[in-house]
Amino acid sequence: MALVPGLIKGLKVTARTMLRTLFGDGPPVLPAPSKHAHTVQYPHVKEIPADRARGVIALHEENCTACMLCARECPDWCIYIEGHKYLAPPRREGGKPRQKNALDRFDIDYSLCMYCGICVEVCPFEALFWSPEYEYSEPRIADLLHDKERLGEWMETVPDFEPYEAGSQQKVLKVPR
Amino acid sequence: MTASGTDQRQQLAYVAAQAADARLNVEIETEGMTLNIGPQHPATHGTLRLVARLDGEQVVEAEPIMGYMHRGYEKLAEVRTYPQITTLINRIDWLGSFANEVPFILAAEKLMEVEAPPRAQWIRTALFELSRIANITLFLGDMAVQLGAVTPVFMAFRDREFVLNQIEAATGGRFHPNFDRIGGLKDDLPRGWIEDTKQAMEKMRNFCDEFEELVLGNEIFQARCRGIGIVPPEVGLAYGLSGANVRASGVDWDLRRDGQEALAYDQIDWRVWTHPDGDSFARYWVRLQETREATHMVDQLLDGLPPGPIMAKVPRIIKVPGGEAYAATENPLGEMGYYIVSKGDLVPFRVKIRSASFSNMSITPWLLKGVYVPDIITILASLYFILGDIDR
Amino acid sequence: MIAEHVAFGIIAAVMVASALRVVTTRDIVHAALYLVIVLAGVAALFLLVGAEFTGITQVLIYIGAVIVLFLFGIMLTRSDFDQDAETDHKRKFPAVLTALLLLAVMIGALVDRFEDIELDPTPQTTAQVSDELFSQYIVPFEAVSVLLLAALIGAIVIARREEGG
Amino acid sequence: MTGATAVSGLLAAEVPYWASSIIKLGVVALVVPTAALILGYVFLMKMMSFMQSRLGPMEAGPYGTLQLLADGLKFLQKEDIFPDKADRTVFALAPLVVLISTFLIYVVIPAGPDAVVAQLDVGVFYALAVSSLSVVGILMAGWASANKYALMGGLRAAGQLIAYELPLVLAVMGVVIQAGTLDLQKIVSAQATGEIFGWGGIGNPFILTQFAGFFIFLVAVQAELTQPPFDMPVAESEIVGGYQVEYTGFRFLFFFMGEFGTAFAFGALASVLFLGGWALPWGDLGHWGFNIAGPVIMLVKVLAVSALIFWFRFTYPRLREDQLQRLAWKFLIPLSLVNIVVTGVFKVVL
Amino acid sequence: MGLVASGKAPKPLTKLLNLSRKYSIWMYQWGLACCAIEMGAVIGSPRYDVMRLGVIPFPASPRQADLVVISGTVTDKMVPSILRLYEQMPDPKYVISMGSCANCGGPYWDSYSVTKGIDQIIPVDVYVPGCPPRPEALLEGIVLLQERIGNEDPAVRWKGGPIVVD
Amino acid sequence: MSEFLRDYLLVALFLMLAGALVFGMLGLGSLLRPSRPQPQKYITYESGVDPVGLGWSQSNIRYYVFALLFVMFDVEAVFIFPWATRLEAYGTFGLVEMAIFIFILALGLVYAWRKGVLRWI
Amino acid sequence: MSSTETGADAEAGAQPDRRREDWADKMADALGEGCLEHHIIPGSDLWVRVTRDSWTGAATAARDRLGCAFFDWLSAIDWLPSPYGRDMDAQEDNPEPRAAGATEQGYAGGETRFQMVMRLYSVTDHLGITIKADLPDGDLSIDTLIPIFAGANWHEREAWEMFGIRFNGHPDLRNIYLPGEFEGNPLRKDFPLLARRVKPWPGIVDVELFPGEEDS
Amino acid sequence: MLLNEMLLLGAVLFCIGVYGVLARRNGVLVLMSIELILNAVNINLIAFGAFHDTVVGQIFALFVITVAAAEVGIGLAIVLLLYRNRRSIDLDQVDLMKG
Repeated sequence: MALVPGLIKGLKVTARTMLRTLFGDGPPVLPAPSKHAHTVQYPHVKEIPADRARGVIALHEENCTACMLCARECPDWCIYIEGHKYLAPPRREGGKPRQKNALDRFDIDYSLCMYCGICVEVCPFEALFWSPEYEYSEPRIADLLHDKERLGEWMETVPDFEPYEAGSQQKVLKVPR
Repeated sequence: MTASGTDQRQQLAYVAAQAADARLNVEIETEGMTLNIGPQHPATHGTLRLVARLDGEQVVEAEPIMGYMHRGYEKLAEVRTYPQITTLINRIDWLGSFANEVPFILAAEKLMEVEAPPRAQWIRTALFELSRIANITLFLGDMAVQLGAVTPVFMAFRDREFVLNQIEAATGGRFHPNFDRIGGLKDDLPRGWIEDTKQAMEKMRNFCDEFEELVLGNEIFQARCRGIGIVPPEVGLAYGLSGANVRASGVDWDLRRDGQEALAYDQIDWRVWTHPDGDSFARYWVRLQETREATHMVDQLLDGLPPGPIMAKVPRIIKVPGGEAYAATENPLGEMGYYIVSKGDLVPFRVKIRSASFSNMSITPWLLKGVYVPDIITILASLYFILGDIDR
Repeated sequence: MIAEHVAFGIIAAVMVASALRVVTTRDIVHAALYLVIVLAGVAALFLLVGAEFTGITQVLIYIGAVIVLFLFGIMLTRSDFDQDAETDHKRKFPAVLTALLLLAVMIGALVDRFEDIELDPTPQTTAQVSDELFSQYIVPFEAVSVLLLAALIGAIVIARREEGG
Repeated sequence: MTGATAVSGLLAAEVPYWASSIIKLGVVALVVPTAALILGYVFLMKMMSFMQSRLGPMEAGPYGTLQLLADGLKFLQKEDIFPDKADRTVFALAPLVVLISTFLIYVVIPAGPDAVVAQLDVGVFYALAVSSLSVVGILMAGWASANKYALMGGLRAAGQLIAYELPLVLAVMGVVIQAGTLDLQKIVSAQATGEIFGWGGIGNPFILTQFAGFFIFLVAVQAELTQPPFDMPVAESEIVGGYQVEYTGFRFLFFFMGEFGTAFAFGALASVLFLGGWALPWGDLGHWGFNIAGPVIMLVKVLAVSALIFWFRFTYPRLREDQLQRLAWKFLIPLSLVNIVVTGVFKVVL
Repeated sequence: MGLVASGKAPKPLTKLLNLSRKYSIWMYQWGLACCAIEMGAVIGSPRYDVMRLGVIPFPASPRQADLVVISGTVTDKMVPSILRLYEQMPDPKYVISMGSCANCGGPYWDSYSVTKGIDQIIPVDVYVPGCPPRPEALLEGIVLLQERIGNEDPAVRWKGGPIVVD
Repeated sequence: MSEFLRDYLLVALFLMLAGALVFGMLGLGSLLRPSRPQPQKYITYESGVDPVGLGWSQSNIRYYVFALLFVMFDVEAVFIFPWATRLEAYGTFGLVEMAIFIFILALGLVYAWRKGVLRWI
Repeated sequence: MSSTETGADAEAGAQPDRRREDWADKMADALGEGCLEHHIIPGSDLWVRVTRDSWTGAATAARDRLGCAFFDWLSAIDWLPSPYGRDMDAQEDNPEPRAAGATEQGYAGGETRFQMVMRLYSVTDHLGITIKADLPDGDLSIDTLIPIFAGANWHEREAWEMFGIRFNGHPDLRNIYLPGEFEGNPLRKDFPLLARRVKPWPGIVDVELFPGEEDS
Repeated sequence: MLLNEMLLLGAVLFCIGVYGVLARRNGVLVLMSIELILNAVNINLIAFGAFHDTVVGQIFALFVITVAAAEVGIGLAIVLLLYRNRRSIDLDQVDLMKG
């Protein structure tokens, strides 16, 4: 039976992987698997996801005008907005008081959200941003409904937009802070 | 959280499904032993159910029962706008996420008579191939684990992460990029991405070499796969098999080369792999070669990436003019196509989704007749299906 | 010596009880498992009188092989989960009668002939067995191989008949 | 030296039978679960993980050393389920039979000149006989679960175990011919004092002269443990664990313990039969020190053999039922028969 | 019988039991949809390697499982199976609902064939948001579950109650 | 009690030890574990659907044939063991004896092989 | 790798598509009266509408005369305008059904509400053809394609389940996706999505005009 | 233990076996009863061997075990054949004389 060559090659591959995990690529010194393994030991070490990663949606409340665009475009109907109008003091001295919208409620139901990013994209006022944060599991499903305070807190974790690859004609935008 | 009105319907559906189950069980009750594989079974990649009537260890008749993952895509597409559909259909073949979007966007572009700028086309093609790699890598590991080898699947997951990292860095989603837009792409590539991707491709080539030694060259693996589940080319085509499944039967047909869609495949140098045997081993072999080929393709695509805009002129609110169009691409699983009927609204009038796995799996009753129980696993694994792609 | 007697008593009691269950239980798999106990008891008895090699052989052949054969046979022939319906009472009575009669005769003969002779459990080594076997009993030993061959061929011929029919 | 003499005196002292029995019982009662733990941790958890470039358990105890203890304690708290259709008595007794088979092997395995539970004249024969008991347990489990997967798994397992029992037995025969005894202690000393074609520098570990036997033994052990590439009977991807499918809680853990305990026992058997056991070829075998060094030497050898077994396990896909039967009947058994004859010829001629 | 169930178990003992359950969670691989692949990554990818936390993905049968991660879309056709498999698991058992589909129906909230949330059928201990949640998010859910198991009162759990944290 | 029987008494004790371990652990477990009967808990597991048909059926005759072969060769092995221990004493004569014995049984294996019984399926 | 077909098609974009016209002619030739209409988008696609009776004939002809050995897919279209108004396109919350408007069919015409669509493909010529057939409203049935393309089996079961179209001669016309007791044919336009009608749409709130208009 | 104890035990087992052969109709059970009988014989052989202090008892017991193994092999094969032909292993139903 010509059983030998392929079987031994397989053994070689697994043994090589084990040695690499134990000793790394260098000469065998002390075994240090936690250094050489591919593992990121999650609760102790945390990897930072890519800047564009869609982890959670942050709300920059000052920019929101309660225009409802995001709520309308959301495929899951998981954004709930309530607002009211009020008269803001005039921008210039002696001008007319401006009519503005105040945000009473801005909830995103993360138990329903499909993380498509349409709301962020359609927002014309740069009020919604993606943050790569992902740690918000809850034992109660109701807690997955984030209100506007909670959404606002995510704002701190929003990374700056990255520059583009050569040959691009896109403009790099700025995150309002 | 959801409307409480659905609760009652829930109950009804529950009872109904149980009754259906029971009835089905009576229907297929026969003298021999009936073996249920699934709906929850490690071999079925999720929720396929296979009812096999056995004589000893031999299968007399096997019937796949699906629908355990049926989500009603074609209906949901009729009530969603085009951008909303783009993000929804990511989830049809959940492994080849970006690849799902492309044929839909292409079909919509056909109707709107716009074409994406070259840079967008090249990036599209590169991401398409990346998702192919991410997808097939898992197949390569998974088939090995179905055949009992535990290690390959870990290696597959390990190296797949490099590709997913790149997909995420570009699109923001590991699985569901929602990156393709009618007329172009959502965004351009971030700086440094090309370099990183090339490194990842190097790793993937390494991975392919490793798998050739660990799995493909293994005599036990060959003994399990060779001559098992042979698909003759004409039978395969009549059942609508596509992709690597027919290429493994010697049909030299690849929509990337032979299709007429606006992607950059005709501007790079690559080859279509075929294998004359048509058995499970051939399918594995072809997919492994295609993975390696795809890494070379990505390298070329990134090298030759033309500068320029990534979005054609498209109105902000998309209304697709009336008409019908079908666009299909060579997805990791096979031909995936969308037949869009539009009446000029915000939403399509009808979307027919031609998913590869549905047709690929329809051959199983034919293929499983007379095989032995352990070979069921080999054949199912080698046909490579994704439940979402079958049930939609 | 007391210990051996106690051990014998326990083993014998268990064996007789299990043997009775073998022939009376309705579930045939249970019968096979009771048979395991009887066979193990026999092996223990062999060890008790110093027949070491045969005792272990008893375990290897009977429990490790013959019982497996029985279990396969049962699993190949049982057609449903229900217990075997042995409703035929009319044969039980004569059977019991025969068995008891036989027992009475044998007990009579044994008690009559053999008195309380203490058995000396001198262990008999494998080497002794081997020497005896390969000198005195070499012909039966070779005959055994022919017997096994014949049984093997016979069983294969029988089992394979009408294969696929 | 006084300490050493004290120890030697202690070891040489005539311990009353009952006391030594209790000690031995206690030691083995500890050894079997510990062996299962060690093998489970070192190989199943760590070696497998390293082969897959990951770490394995890390959180339970330092480097996850307490993982399996946690598992054990957790399984104690799991509900005990008897399926409705199961044959309760048989279902409950099946793990016991498997575990008995495991425990009984340990009786004859020597770890030092006196560190053995019972030195039987038929040692290796006995070990093989009791190891075949587990087939009955597995068939019981498969049958009593009243579950298709379990029954298929049970039948497959039984078919496989008996098919590989033979090469196992026949492979040992070469060693027995060379050593001229069934007694494991004497086999150890035969290796320590033996010579290879007149050269006695390292004794005669039978792996050198009985390499074919060792190879067959290893393959057969792999199959007896139902490990890949011979794990068709418990194939997760088709019959979901085979005969164990309906077992919950500690009953399941008994199978697990049986599997790993047997792996350890077979590893020990392999090192006794082929690697020279607890002895080193350069020492005085009767020296009391071997009672302390012996177990350590044994442990090293057992771990080496197990590493080999588990290395195969984590590398190979599984053979199909027909292929593994073919391997046993058409390759291993004829090979081992030839091995017996060849060894016999050498023994008689030399 | 039932020392723990009666609630009379001494505190250190329950603490120890909690610890053992916390670090030994055998996870039934219940892949349903997209999330199944991310769950697969958690199990299979050396980068995440859930075995570190003591979550062992060995059992193929629910009989040996402690934890089931409902990862993905639950359809009405699937519901009876899920319920049955859940009930076939021996107590004490834990459920993590992974991803929007399992939490609430997610992208298919308006579909005619999708169940709107697994919590209508079986009790859920931890909800992990995401579509699909990245593997770290599931890890976070598992860590959260472990924390809660470590502090729970077994007597309540033994009677089928929810996790009660002291 | 003789040394010989003492050894086997130990074997018996080990047998009981296994039993004690099993029952002890299960007894300990019964103090700790919950018991919560649910209607579906006791249904046979079959990938989550109703168990179809009977729990088992006639299996392949092959199992039997292989078990039979096994029994025959097991018996053979039993005879080889004593021979192997004493081969030195028997010399060529013993070797020839056993060669004949093995040869005759190997005929059985060859017969089975030729008849195609060794093809599992 | 550049293929000649793609190049030719790119050129053919502007001109009449000779190869597809040739195919259409062949179909008309093979089916005669059965072939009703055809529609060609040059360089893109070909539609042929046949009568219900020539449905299997069209499949055979496409396979044998055009070389379409590859069975791509089969489905149906319900041409009824959605009676559920604009709530179906998720722009307004309007659960009231509206009166059905006039039906209008797509390429290659049509007369009835339900239309069968099938797509076949030639892996040697790399061309596809879409074949349509009308189904009369009173009798939603058509001959099965299984004898010609074995792969039609599941597609026909799907169409049966989704539209309620009966396939004469189909051996196993059962639900393929949904539980057996499911009522209705989901892909018919008059099948409502309940959840969508029950849940209040969060997109209606009277706050402001479209932003950006306030300053002007 | 005493010689006659052993012999008595053998006699009891023998009779139980005889009862099984006579009373049971299930072919496999009949074979099992025959095993009981053969084991009873073995007990006697071993007992007498020990009594006479010779290993011949063991050797004959070995031969009996061998014969028993062969007998079970053939017997079960016949039972299997009966089962295949008649779907039953009830020996009453397969009375060859009745045809």
